[in-house]
Amino acid sequence: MATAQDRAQAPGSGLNDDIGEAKRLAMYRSQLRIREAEQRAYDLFLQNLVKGTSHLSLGQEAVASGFAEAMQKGDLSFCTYRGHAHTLARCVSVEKVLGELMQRDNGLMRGKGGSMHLTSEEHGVMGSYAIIGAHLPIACGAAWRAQYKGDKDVSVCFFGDGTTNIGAFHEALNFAAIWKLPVVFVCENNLYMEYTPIGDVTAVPHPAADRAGSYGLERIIIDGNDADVVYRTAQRAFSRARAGEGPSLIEALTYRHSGHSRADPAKYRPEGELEKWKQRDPIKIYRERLQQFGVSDKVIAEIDASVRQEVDDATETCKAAPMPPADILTTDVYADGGWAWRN
Amino acid sequence: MATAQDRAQAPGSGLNDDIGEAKRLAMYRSQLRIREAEQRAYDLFLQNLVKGTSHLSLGQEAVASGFAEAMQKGDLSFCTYRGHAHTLARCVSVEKVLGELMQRDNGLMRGKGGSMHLTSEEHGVMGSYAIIGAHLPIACGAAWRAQYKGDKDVSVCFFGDGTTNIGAFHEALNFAAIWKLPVVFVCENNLYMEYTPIGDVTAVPHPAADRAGSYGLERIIIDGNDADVVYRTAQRAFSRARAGEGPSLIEALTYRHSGHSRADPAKYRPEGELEKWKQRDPIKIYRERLQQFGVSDKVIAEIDASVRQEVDDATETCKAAPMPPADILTTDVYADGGWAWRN
Amino acid sequence: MPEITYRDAVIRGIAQEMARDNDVVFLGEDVAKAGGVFKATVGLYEQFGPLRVRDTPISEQAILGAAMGAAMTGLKPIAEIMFSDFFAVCFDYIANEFPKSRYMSNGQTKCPLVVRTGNGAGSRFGAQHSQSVENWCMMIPGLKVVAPSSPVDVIGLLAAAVRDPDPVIFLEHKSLYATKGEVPDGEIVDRLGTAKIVRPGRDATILALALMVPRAVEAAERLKAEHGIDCEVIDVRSLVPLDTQTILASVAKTHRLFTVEENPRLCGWGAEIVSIVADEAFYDLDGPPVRITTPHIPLPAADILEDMVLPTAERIVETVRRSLQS
Amino acid sequence: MPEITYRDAVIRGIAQEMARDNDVVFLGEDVAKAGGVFKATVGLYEQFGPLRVRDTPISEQAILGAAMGAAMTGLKPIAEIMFSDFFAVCFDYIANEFPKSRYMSNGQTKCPLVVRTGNGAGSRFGAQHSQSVENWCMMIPGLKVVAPSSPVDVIGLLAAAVRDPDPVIFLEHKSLYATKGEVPDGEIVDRLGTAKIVRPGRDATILALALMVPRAVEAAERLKAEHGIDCEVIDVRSLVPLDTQTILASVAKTHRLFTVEENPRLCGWGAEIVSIVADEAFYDLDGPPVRITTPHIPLPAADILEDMVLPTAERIVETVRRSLQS
Ligand SMILES: Cc1ncc(C[n+]2csc(CCOP(=O)(O)OP(=O)(O)O)c2C)c(N)n1
Ligand SMILES: Cc1ncc(C[n+]2csc(CCOP(=O)(O)OP(=O)(O)O)c2C)c(N)n1
Ligand SMILES: [Mg+2]
Ligand SMILES: [Mg+2]
Repeated sequence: MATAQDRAQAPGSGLNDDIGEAKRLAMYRSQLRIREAEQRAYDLFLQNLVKGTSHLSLGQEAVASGFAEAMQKGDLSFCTYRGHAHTLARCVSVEKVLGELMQRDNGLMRGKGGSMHLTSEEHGVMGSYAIIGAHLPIACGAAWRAQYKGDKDVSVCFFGDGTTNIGAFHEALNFAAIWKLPVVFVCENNLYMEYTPIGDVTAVPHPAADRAGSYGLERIIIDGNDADVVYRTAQRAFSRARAGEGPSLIEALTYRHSGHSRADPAKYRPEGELEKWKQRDPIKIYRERLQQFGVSDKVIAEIDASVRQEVDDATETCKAAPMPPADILTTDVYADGGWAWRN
Repeated sequence: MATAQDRAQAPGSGLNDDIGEAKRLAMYRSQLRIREAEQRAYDLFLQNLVKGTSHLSLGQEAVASGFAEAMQKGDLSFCTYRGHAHTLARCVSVEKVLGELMQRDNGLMRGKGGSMHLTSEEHGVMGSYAIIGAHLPIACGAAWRAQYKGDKDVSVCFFGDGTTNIGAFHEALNFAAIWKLPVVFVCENNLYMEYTPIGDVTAVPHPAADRAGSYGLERIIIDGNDADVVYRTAQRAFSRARAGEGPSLIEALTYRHSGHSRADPAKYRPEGELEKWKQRDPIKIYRERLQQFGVSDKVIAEIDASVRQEVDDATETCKAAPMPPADILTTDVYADGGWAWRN
Repeated sequence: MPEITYRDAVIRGIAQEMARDNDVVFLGEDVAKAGGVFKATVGLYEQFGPLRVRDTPISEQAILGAAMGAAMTGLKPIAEIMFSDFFAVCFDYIANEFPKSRYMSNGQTKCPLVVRTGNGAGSRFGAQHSQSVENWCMMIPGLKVVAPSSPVDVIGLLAAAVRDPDPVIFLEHKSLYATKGEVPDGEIVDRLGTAKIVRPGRDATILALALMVPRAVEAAERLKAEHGIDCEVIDVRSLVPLDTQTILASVAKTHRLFTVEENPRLCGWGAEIVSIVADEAFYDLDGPPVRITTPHIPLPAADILEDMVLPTAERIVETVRRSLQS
Repeated sequence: MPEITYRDAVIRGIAQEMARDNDVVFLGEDVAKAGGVFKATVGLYEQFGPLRVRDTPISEQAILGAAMGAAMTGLKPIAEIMFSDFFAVCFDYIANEFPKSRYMSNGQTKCPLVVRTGNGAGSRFGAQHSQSVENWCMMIPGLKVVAPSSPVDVIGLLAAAVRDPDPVIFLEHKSLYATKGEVPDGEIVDRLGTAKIVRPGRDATILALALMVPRAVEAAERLKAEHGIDCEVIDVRSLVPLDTQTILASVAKTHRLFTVEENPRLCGWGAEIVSIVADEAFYDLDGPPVRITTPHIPLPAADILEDMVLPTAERIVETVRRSLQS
């Protein structure tokens, strides 16, 4: 968890006004949209309408929104199975996300990928990866392409605290560092790898930041529940990357309000932990931030209403959407559109 | 390479007399035995009598001998394909090693394993592993057994600088640290991963030591060409391990005089590098050390002669040894001694 | 006889062996305090304590490597890899280390361990959490490979695997965890390398594994009832060692062979057995041996799509009927 | 026509494609400045420079992951994995990432890359550096898998692989690097998915791949000269896509099938093709289809032992003769 000292290190206190109202309203809307869509996904799961598994980011919205807001067109997101938030934050429609979770034909991948593999290349969402660690090297590759082509886009790779203990993490970090790749690694430290407290299985208190030195990188720990802090940190890392100064590794401290995946009641939490973190709910923090900066309750209420409307509309559309048709079963295995492995 | 400061950090200067003559004579003999056996392996390769590949430790003898001398019966060695030295250092006969390299029936594994897989469990040599990084987790497992059983033996795992960039390194180090396993990881930094300078592919100057912090471990860099320094470092690490204080990671600076494997002329070396390191030849250093401590030239000459005799005798025995018989081809795939995968 | 679930059979099998032998230890991700993501190890931590039932980091290579090192030196570890798809991140141990160490060392190195894993489709998890990877293991010389279809087989084969002196890959089917079956009281120990005739018949032999076994049985009942075709259904259970005697004897009797596989089509265990039969029992066959498999595609997530790709009783009935009536 | 080695054909193939297309980049361990451990990439660094020909750390997952990320976003990477045995340390990319991303994303994600690797035995390297792993790849839906046997095929198939929009596993045989063959001047581009009849014949079909091709040809010559048996030898070349038309047509003509595989026995490509033929051409067969394989054991290091396990011309001759004369 963030010590007072760690927090002090975070760039920007959230009170000066380098961000501006438009960005702030966008980040508020973005976080709320994630919150409402994720909550809806959970409700639909209880109604047996969301199938398979799903991993919600309730409580972790500020990381997704803060980073997405700092990204430019062309910047690429690489997500995990816990990827709804990052997908929505890049402006993919709620309908397409819920449709995929409900395994309908209107889903982002027409039901072929499912909740753990959300992908929308037109929005820069280059896939959600369900094998822990796999996407860190992949993000390096995309960054290599940008470097090779002289493009200025950045690859941003999101993963959890538990992911820092798998081999691919280490290989990717070293690789990115020696090739000075424009990639930003974002560890969302939500204190748990599934049901096991991260401290039980990690040799250092800060699973990502305390390893930055192994790759010649700066140790960065931020408050992941404050979208302004996240946004400023992202901007700094992106500037470095675009300037050819190489990768960054950022550890954002946050917490998931829901269980690990849809069926997890999260009984392993120590008493009071959830409540404590809910006091630092990113939406709550950010609504107060807007108020501090003089945004009227009416403007906030309008955003709230319009987000709810989008989610409600998306829900209805998805409920009415058809199931995927049989004929897509064998399409797109190969680039020719089919699956023929023989003549 | 070792800075003056790094050297100063090394435990023991090699001049005080905590080691004693018996140990010193043993370490001298051990190093020379490796030197002569490896040189012979090379000569036999030129005569086309050593087949397959082989990876010599010429120039790296002090690491093997210093560690082996500090080991007790029951301590376990886990080696790489560059494992002749560590196998010989645990007192496996030269004949058995050369026999395996010559793929004869008198070889350590009767030719079934080859140069890269030397194993002699009765000597505590728990295998030589040819897939980079694989044996680090395996050494953890053996150490886990000792911990579980309350045994006091230590697992010692040798590997190269290049091995620090593969995922298994990271997983093993974290695992050993959190379980406080009695395992000692020894990185023989010989400056090269095959033909590529380690600095070209590694984000930190000291590939092992600069990563120790990622696992909550002490940063240890030693002169790997001085057997006394190696011995003292080993003892300290073994005591820690036996006392239940967990793993150590040691980076021993050294250099291989030969190419990476048998066919490599090592043209990638900068001019003068080999010569410079040959001035710090571990055998030369140690012969001088014996002399400093008043060991007579006669005693040294006797050791030299007896080592040469052992290697000469082993060579002749191996040359005369039969090839492995066809009937061992399918033995020992399974524990029942056979290979039946069906009834 | 009391009925228990396949999931509870896993717990009982592990507990039986841990109670019997102190050298049996168990490790994996979220297996101890949390009781496993499939709840198939609930209570073991409480029963056997933190030294014998251990949670690990997300480090599959460390899990299998540690299991191997412990096995080499005297323990009998059971390692869990949560989903069999994750074999791909620790495949070096499965393909290069466990199965080769004894041979390369000319018999010096032992490796008595069990890797348990959740295998197979049906949970709408998509392409990276639903695979049937039994052929990834069967193709590697030096392993043993087991896949039980019922609670009683889970216990008996798990006990046999733990007591076996070689590395055993133990594939539990995720879609079977909730299924029930009769299990006698007391210790249960089965034998690796034995197939089971679960339904005798005369007209055709149907081989199946794991989740495909109940489907093959259902198909056989319908083939009998609806088409008068009397199929012998064999639960292969153990891919290595493979009980070719039972299989060849059945084909010698029925003269027709069908295999029902969940793994994708190419190079599956069906291909291996068909090839053995085609070579060794060619003249026993009255018609082409036929494989019924999942098509050679990644698995889709959507329920409606996933249900289309796995072999069903319906597809088995149709395939057998058409082949025998043509 | 000029003769070049298989090794030089690799260099020429890569150079041809890199010269043609700036998006082709190449990475691997010791491949750039050192020219590769098999000297199969010598000169590429000098010719194409440090931005396009790159040395990597010993990080096989990073190599393949980076290749994939680059491929997804517009480059056409060629990645080298030094020995095919090391596929086991990066198998997640081969089994779970490359081949599934297009499907899971409903066609959004592309993955046009080539993984080159040194495959096969004969160098006395022992069990962890000698394997033939073509079946590890063939069994995974979504990959393409190629294994050339001659210099001209190396260039042509490598070019086809680089230009192919899908992930291609390109298996070079280590024991063929020093062999020579005629290669025409100028650009060479072949087609994936095409087998080659390298010796026509009427009495039996022998399928072979890579190092087994010259052995099968030698066996066929001896079978003809010594036993009057006229075999058709087909170089399968491409396991995926598989040219079943050429194979089935040959069996329809010869009525007998033999496969010669270097991979260990269980679940190899031989099993797959035998199963296809047994199913689809059962009534064309005049006798059992027979697989000639390496036994299902880890590979021994010693020359004398290694030479005993791989299929030889001698063993092919004996197997075919005995089968046809029984
Ligand atoms: C290689 C691999 N091992 C295990 C899993 C199972 N698994 C899925 S999520 C998860 C926990 C990941 O924790 P963390 O990285 O902290 O991410 P979070 O879920 O907290 O966002 C595990 C172990 C997996 N998907 N892949
Ligand atoms: C997974 C894997 N990748 C690559 C190789 C090929 N290889 C063998 S030795 C070696 C270099 C190892 O360098 P280092 O760890 O420094 O050990 P050294 O050889 O210097 O003792 C490489 C790349 C391998 N054996 N295994
Ligand atoms: Mg987490
Ligand atoms: Mg080295």
